[in-house]
Amino acid sequence: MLERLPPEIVALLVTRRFRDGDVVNLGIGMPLYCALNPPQDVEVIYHSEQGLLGFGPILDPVPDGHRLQTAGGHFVAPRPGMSFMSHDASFALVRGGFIDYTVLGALEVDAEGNLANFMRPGRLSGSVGGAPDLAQCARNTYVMMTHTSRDGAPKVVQRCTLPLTAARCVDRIYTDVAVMQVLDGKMMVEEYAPGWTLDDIQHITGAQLVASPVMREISLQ
Amino acid sequence: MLERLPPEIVALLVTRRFRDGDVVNLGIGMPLYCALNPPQDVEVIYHSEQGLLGFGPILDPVPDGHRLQTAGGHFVAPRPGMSFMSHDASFALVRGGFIDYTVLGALEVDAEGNLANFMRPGRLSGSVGGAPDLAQCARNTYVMMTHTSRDGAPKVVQRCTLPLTAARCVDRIYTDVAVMQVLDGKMMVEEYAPGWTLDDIQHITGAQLVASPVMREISLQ
Amino acid sequence: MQRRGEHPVINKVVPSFDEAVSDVNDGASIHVGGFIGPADWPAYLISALGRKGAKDLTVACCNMSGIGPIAREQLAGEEALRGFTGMAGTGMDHVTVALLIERGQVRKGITTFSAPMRGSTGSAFESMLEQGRIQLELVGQGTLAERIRAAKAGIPAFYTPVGVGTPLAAGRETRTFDGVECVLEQALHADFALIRAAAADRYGNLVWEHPSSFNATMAGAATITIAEVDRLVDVGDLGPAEIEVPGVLVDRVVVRPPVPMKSWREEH
Amino acid sequence: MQRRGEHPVINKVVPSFDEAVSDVNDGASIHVGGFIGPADWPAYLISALGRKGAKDLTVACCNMSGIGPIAREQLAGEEALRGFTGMAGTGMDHVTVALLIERGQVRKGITTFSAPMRGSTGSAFESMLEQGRIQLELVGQGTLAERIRAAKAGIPAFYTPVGVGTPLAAGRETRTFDGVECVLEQALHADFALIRAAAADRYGNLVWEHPSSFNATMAGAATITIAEVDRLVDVGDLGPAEIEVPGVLVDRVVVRPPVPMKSWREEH
Repeated sequence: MLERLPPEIVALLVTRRFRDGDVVNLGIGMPLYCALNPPQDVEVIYHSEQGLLGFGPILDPVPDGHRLQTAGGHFVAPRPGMSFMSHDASFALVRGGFIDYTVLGALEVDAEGNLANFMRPGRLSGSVGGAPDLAQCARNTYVMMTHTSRDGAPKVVQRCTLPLTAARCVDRIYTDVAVMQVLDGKMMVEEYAPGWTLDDIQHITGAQLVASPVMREISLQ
Repeated sequence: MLERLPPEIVALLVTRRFRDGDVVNLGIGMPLYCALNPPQDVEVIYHSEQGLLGFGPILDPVPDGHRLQTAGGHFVAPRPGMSFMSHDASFALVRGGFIDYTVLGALEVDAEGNLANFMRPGRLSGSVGGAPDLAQCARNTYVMMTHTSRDGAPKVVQRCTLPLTAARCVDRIYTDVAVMQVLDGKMMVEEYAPGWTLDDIQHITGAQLVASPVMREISLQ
Repeated sequence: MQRRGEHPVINKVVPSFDEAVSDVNDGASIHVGGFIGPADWPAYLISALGRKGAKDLTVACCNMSGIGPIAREQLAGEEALRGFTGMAGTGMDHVTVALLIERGQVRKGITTFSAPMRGSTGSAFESMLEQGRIQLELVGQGTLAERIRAAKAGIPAFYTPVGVGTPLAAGRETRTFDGVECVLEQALHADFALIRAAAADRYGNLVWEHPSSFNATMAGAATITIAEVDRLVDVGDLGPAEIEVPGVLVDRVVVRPPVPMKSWREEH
Repeated sequence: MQRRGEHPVINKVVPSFDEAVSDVNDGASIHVGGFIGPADWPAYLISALGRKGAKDLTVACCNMSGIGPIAREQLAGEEALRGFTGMAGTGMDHVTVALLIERGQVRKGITTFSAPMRGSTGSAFESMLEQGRIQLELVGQGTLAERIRAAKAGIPAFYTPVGVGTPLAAGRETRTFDGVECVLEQALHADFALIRAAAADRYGNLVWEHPSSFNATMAGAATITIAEVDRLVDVGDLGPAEIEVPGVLVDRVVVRPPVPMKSWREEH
């Protein structure tokens, strides 16, 4: 049985891309792990949908009476340089291209970079939040999710079947078995979990995989 | 020789329309007289284009180092309740219909309520400022001007010949001889300067005048 | 400082929440601020609208998922309803727009969240939707915020690249600008906006001490904007650069009592 | 407070005005803040751009009327050029975009004022226009502000009722919404924005103590936004609700020297 990476490790693969001054929005679901262990050696500016920019780490425990929260509901510390604004100003930043990285959970992602993450199969109702704007307009849209669903079905697919949140928007997918770049309709494996081969990953993937010219085993070095 | 009203008196006719809480933008030119002698018994909120709302009276003399100015360049006093904003937010208020009265100067106004005030005859260049937005979007667009130009030509005309600032926007015209309501393509005289008849006014007007059912002599009572 | 001594002439302060919403009739369209924390919701205004009972409302609100206080009482007893002070630890135990949904007052919701959040106990909205008793217009947060901002800014419609090729933009016209396909979105105006702010003066000038979220965005995007505030201050106490929403966008101000809010059941 | 002690890792402060505008090349499009008072203009940045001499610029600026310092010196001698401190009594004796116009660096102006103001001594713009040496796009202030705001907000185009039936909307598409005829206006982005603010921190967070006018509107509406500020403060000195423009919209910050600005002739 091949081992899958724990989400804490996947999060490190994502966050090591952040550079000083990058503006980052972390979605709910698995991207939370990026927030739980933010990179310590770079000065990242975290954005939250309701008009919060540059907040500090998640607080645990939460001091009595503390109100500062992210859109995901986590209580966070204030941080020098932080600023507040309205929802329209917050999404003017998003649509205007001022978010360097958004990391979103997903139900399905496909080889065209389409993202489906707001409506579960068989439901009438959805939770779309700010994902359409973030996915479409961030400079880098990353998906972070398990490679397969709880019942083992592929979440990386050739063509999404669930309603799309945003079209042709995903740049990279970080799963518990691989890092894939979505480029020109190809799903290119850049990194794979230790012990896994391209064939192993292809076996649990709904999209045709291609090895990136720089494909290598995941390493935290 | 019939006497014309001094601008100070015309200004009083305009400002007596203001009620508590009204938001008022006063243009450059003759509307300045409204600012020089603001109504004392109502709480009017004055708007200035560059993001200034609720300022106080014009200062004369101007204290050394004082910076607070209107878009017309007059130094004004701060006033409790005053607020500052950006130019886009300021004109969101204008376009959004939050200005109750704008009082603008004009080169020509016509019976359709068209306003021409940004380009003098024979010029290539203009001064349009915020007038297109103010004239089009204020709840009440008033023009305050001399009834005729310096060379005696009518400024109240059947159809403007100068480039329009805004179309079908003027509600009332306050001149040194009459107050006219522009309604359904008619130029209706509501008030006239003491001693003047409708015929006298018609004689120096380029538009066909109609007596308002409530036409009366101007009185400051 | 007031211009006429003891007699302020602009005074938008309304003495009670019930009076503030007394002219919200059946069929009205309403913007409701609030998103995450309890302290960002106009809880008293929502409760007053629940008491008033106006029906067939069209409500735009960022988050319409979760359960209302009635279902919550049934689930967890009255204790879960206490502590509406908007502080950490209260979780979802506060009055949100879900109250109006579970009381059957809402005909249509325009929102970014109608499904239950992961780990939450349910969504009144989704139950009503399955029963065919409510309509849903699901919108992304950026488009919702910009449509509401457009309504107050006198912009009838605008183009955005967001939503192209998804069901969220179904039925919208598209057009390409600089090689990017965009959809045409229309301004979203309402009859009433119910919002929450930290402080106000009698002019209706508003300030926040936390992100103002949809509360500031909705101010002025309705015919009547009603602000529920934690405290009233004198005119002049709020500095001109500090005021986030000028009073000209606000029609009514109601001040929250300093004591914790009672539960829906206690009060009715 | 900094995350890594003595070593700030985000630092947008540039040591000189000349360095701040060093990559403004011929043919660049530039938004320039400033409108009425001397203290609202990025005077040092404009002077630096004058020294750099970049030509064929497309400049958007609220007010491009008036005369520049060169003509003013000829008219009134050097004394009229002193006192650039932005205080009352300095009148129009300050560096505005007119400097770039009279030096022939501007190919096209997008503005709300190109003609001389009543009572002023002239307009460099109008002289150039009569000589066929500059192009004019005259725009109302609301449409200019909204087009620039649209550029930073990712809105490629919007409809407005302003300008319909006037030469200001000549050539624009029109469309009727709710019975009101509107024109389609497009976002106005630039390569550089030169703006002025009261204070900044090293993140580029900006605050104003007076109406921020086009200075705040233009922040972020260009590929590179450069802010000229009266003073630099520590990160954390500006409160989160106080910051009007967040640093993510600002690329470079340059601090004005505390001494009065020299005249153009004195310096060159």
